[in-house]
Amino acid sequence: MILRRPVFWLILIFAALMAFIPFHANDVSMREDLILVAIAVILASNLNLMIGYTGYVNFGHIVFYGLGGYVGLYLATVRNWNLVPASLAAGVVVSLFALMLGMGILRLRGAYFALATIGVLLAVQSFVANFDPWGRSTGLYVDFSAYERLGGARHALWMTYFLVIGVMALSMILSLGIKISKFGLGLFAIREDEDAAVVLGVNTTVFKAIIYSVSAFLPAVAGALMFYKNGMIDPSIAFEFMLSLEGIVMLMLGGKGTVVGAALGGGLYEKLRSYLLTSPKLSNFQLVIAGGLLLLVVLFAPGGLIGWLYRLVPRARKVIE
Amino acid sequence: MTPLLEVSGVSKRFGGLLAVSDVSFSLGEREILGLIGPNGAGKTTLFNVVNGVYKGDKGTVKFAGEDITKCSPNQVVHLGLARTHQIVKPLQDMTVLENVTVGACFGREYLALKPARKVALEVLERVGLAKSAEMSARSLTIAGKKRLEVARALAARPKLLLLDEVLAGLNPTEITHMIGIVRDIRDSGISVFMIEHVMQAIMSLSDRIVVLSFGQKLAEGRPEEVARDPQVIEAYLGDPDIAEKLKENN
Amino acid sequence: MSGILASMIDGLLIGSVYGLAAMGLSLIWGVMDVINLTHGSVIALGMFGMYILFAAFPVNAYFLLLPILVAGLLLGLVIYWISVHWVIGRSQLSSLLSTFAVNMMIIGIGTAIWSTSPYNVNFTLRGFTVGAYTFTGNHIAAATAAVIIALALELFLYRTRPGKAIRAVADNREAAELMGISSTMVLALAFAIGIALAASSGALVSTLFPFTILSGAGYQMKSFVVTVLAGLGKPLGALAAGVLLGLLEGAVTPFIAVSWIPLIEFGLFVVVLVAFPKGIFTRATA
Amino acid sequence: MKRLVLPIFLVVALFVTTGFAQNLTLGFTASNTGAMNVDSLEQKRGFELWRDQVNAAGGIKAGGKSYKVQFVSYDDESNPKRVQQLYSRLILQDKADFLFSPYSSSLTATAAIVTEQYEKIMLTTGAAEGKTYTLGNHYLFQMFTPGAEYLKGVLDMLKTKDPKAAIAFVYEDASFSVSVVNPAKEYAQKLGFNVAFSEAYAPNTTDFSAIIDKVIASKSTILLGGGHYADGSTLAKQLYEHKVQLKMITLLVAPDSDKWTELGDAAVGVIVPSQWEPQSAFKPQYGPSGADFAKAYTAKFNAPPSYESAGGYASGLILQRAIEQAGSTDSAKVAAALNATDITTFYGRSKFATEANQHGLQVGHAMVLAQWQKDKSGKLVKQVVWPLAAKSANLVYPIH
Repeated sequence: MILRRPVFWLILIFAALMAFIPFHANDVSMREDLILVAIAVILASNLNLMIGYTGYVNFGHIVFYGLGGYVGLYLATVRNWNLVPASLAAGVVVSLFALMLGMGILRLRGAYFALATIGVLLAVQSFVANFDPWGRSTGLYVDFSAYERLGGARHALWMTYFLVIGVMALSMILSLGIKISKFGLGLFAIREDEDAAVVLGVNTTVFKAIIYSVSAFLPAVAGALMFYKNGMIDPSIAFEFMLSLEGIVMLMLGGKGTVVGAALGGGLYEKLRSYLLTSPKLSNFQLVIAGGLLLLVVLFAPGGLIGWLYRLVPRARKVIE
Repeated sequence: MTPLLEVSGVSKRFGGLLAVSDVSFSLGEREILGLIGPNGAGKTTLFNVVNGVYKGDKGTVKFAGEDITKCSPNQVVHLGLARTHQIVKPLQDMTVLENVTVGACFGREYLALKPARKVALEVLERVGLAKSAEMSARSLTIAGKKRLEVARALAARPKLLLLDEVLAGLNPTEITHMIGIVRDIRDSGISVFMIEHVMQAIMSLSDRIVVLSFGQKLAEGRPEEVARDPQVIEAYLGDPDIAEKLKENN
Repeated sequence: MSGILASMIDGLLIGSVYGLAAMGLSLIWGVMDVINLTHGSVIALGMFGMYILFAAFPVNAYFLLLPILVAGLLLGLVIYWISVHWVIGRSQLSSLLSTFAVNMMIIGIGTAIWSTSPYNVNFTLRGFTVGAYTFTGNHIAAATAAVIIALALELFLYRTRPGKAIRAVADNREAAELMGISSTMVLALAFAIGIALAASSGALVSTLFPFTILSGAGYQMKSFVVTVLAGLGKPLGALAAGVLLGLLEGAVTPFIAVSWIPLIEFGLFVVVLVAFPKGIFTRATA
Repeated sequence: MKRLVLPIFLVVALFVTTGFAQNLTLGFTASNTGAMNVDSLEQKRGFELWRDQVNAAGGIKAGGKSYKVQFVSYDDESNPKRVQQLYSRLILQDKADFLFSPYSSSLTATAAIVTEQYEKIMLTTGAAEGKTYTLGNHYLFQMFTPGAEYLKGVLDMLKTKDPKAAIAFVYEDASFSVSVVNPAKEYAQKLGFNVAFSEAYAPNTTDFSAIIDKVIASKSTILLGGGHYADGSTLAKQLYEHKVQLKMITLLVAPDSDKWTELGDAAVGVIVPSQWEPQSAFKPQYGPSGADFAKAYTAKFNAPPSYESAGGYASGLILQRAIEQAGSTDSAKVAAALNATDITTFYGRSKFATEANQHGLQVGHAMVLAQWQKDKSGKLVKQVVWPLAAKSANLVYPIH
């Protein structure tokens, strides 16, 4: 049972604190920092379902986030839907898209799959940039009046923040739930040896398609919320290849395949980046520092922070999942 | 009574090479059927066609009365046909227990996680790996990995087990142990279809033996009949060692 | 002269430069099973290499390819040692990430030095004009240079001992080691050559278009497309696939808006990947 | 001891004066890195020159106090996601009193959402697109003439030279250029021109051969379009190399930069719709003259000002005047002063729309057209050719 896992409660406490502290202090600046941290955690956690659990490197994971943003913003601004149903609809639509896409490209393995995901990302970006209902490369804008419906801009932003924190908590709980489930066991088998998994009875085709689709859902919801908060979306920010790659960096940093590692990596990386970007001396070198850090992790600590913790304190494996 | 496994007229071609050519045989309940033949005879390919890793070009495979010719390997497992690999495929970074739990979870009974773990522990006990349950599969010895292969397949609660050279690479003590395990499996009511190069073992274990050479079925019958078959002995001439052993068995 | 023909000739010329860029990626991928994500930033370094050299020695820019090739080899050895050497034999993800990390560092350092402003190599060869259409001398020279380098590589791989060693290692690393070929040396050499090819293609591009430190990314993507079309480890195949891609772009553009090209190109890329995972030019074997 | 008196006096004086002068914090982000790097830098220099001059003159004097201007600025990487985070930070952490916009329409649109939420005034410069002002904001004030106006002058001018010309629109597929070209296409058709070809290209395009082949095939003689510096300069260079027989080339933004001369012969004859040119001799009611501004700018940065620089400086100037008029730094009072602003500076006239459906849109400023021409010594110079009243040279038409 998931309720018996200490990590489950840790996630809830962590999310509650993240929601409560900036609200209590009415610290909007902290909120803006934390919402980016939450987004990073969402992206890294869901990416972990593919890379960490199933062993499929998805370079184009951001495509779900961006498409979710587009579907959500389109429904919320052009079709005048409320934010919550629009975001959920974005999640559903994008998951279905992923399911169909997955049937095709999940026949590929290893690096070929990774490359195909880059192709998908660029093809989708190009399509959206030519798609009239979504404003081509100019994108979609949120009318200020949309905030009025949610009780004014300030209120709307707090609401989006809580929703994003909610999605973050769900992402981590989803990761945990899958990890301790039979479904998760099947995914791990695929990660370790796909051929062996089939022979052991795992329906790998279905499992892969499902997890690909599942890993699309929450990022799409988060994308809808985040771009609504941003007030606009265009193809270059929705489908940022760099962000897709940074998701992988976050995962490696924290430790792929672990619930806490993905979250930790996402949070830390975003914090580091924010710090470097606003530090006058280091801002020119933020890429160098982030790259160097990644290189060190890949070369010397492939298990990431959590892997390092496991080696240091083997018993941690039981608690920190 | 209908046989458990019925292979009729199966062929498999890779490019210009006919790996398996028009092979037919059947296997009954509680039977141990051996499959022997020189290297490259197409034994593993035949296994792969039987459990659906490859689709045969011709012929049919029936299992427990159902036509499984077009089934994928995972469907075949659900029907009760499990197998091991000649080159072991442990799920390296998972524990031994998890490896076997995978087998139980997605096997014939498609168990939930908790009962699957129970079955896995039982099976580990049976193959003598209980002590290593929490070790990672990577850290097992080759003998341990062979046993893990068997345990995973067993955990699927199969009606028929395909064993692909489970004795290869083991020392005499380990061989004896493994032979015990195979007997035990048969005694528990599971049929076994096994490929083996260790002649003494397969001769003593099998109820019947099928011999493949260049993809074709050369002979089929009780071990002593097969061993006497001049065609079989000739097929093994390229391998005088085994030919010698065959004769010894007579 | 019809627009389509002109457009296809333009495509052919630029396609051979795509091909040269892809050869580097394909060689490294084929020989050592490493997908080199520093490819794009090395192409950009090649551009800036040409810029710096041309500023110092304003001779015919195409003579400067030679020092860039040499510098590329050295750079390749450095990158190999930093990012690849330690992860040979580990999962593909490791080398993917380690080269990506180095890519970030190169881009970061490059941005600190050159910012992301566009730079130009101000060197123009006279082109030739047919009717209303003019084909620039630079395009023709760059395409010629790309073909010459590709042929030189082919000769190297098939006619010299180190070249044969590279092919042997690509075929079967263990067997090659048994035959006394030091695979580390060979891998380092192959990687260095791959990097030198990428740098030289960047240098060629710099004579055609303005560039920034970020410009390599687009050519990296094209290299992926070309490599997948060509199959791995086949330098001349990559050149042919590059030309094919250029021709395709040239043939399609008169009929649709240019902004649709990436969709067609990357859509095609994904479809080809799924349908022919081993490349179109390689016959599928079971 | 005597030697110490002067330093001590100076330190004390410094303390005393700074005690009287309060600080006014102005926040903005600039694209120190990223795609907009070139364009953004010139705008930032305009801000900086204004700040230095204001502070040298003792700061902004309002309501009996004087305020020293200090900047807080970050690198936004030309990335809208960063822009929002950084503007929140500017407002909440750095307690910026007023804000300037980032460079480019799309970044400004994102920043505007944050500044509007906190009721902070933001002067937008380097952001010509008009759509942002129809979204219902109260604290946004645009310094640039809106995008729809950019190419009108060119078409009017062309009408006098070649009323039946075939025009090709080739433009960057981005907020700003789309907001410029769409109305321009309509206007061209209204004037009776033949729009023979129209196509947008991706923002990061470097190879224009495909589009150029299509322009040739369309038999157009006029090319209008472009986007920002990187793509515009490349397009011009390749048009030249492909020897396309065009009678007129007008590109957005890019040709205004001093760096344009690096294109050599390819630069000749290209026209740019400009918010301001050093030759524009407006009679300032407030602030320095155009010549003084240009001189100070060139002295400080060793390069002549572009219209982005002028826009940056003018933003400061207009804000400064509004604060002085309001006699306070209170947002609501300064906003009221800005609403009432209708003044001519070296940069020309500035007036903001006050209607709710387009609040803050620039309605006072007019654009000029500048063309790169060779002077007698063969040196490339940028001449104002339109409107005729402000011209510093005659239009060269056709180019070849």
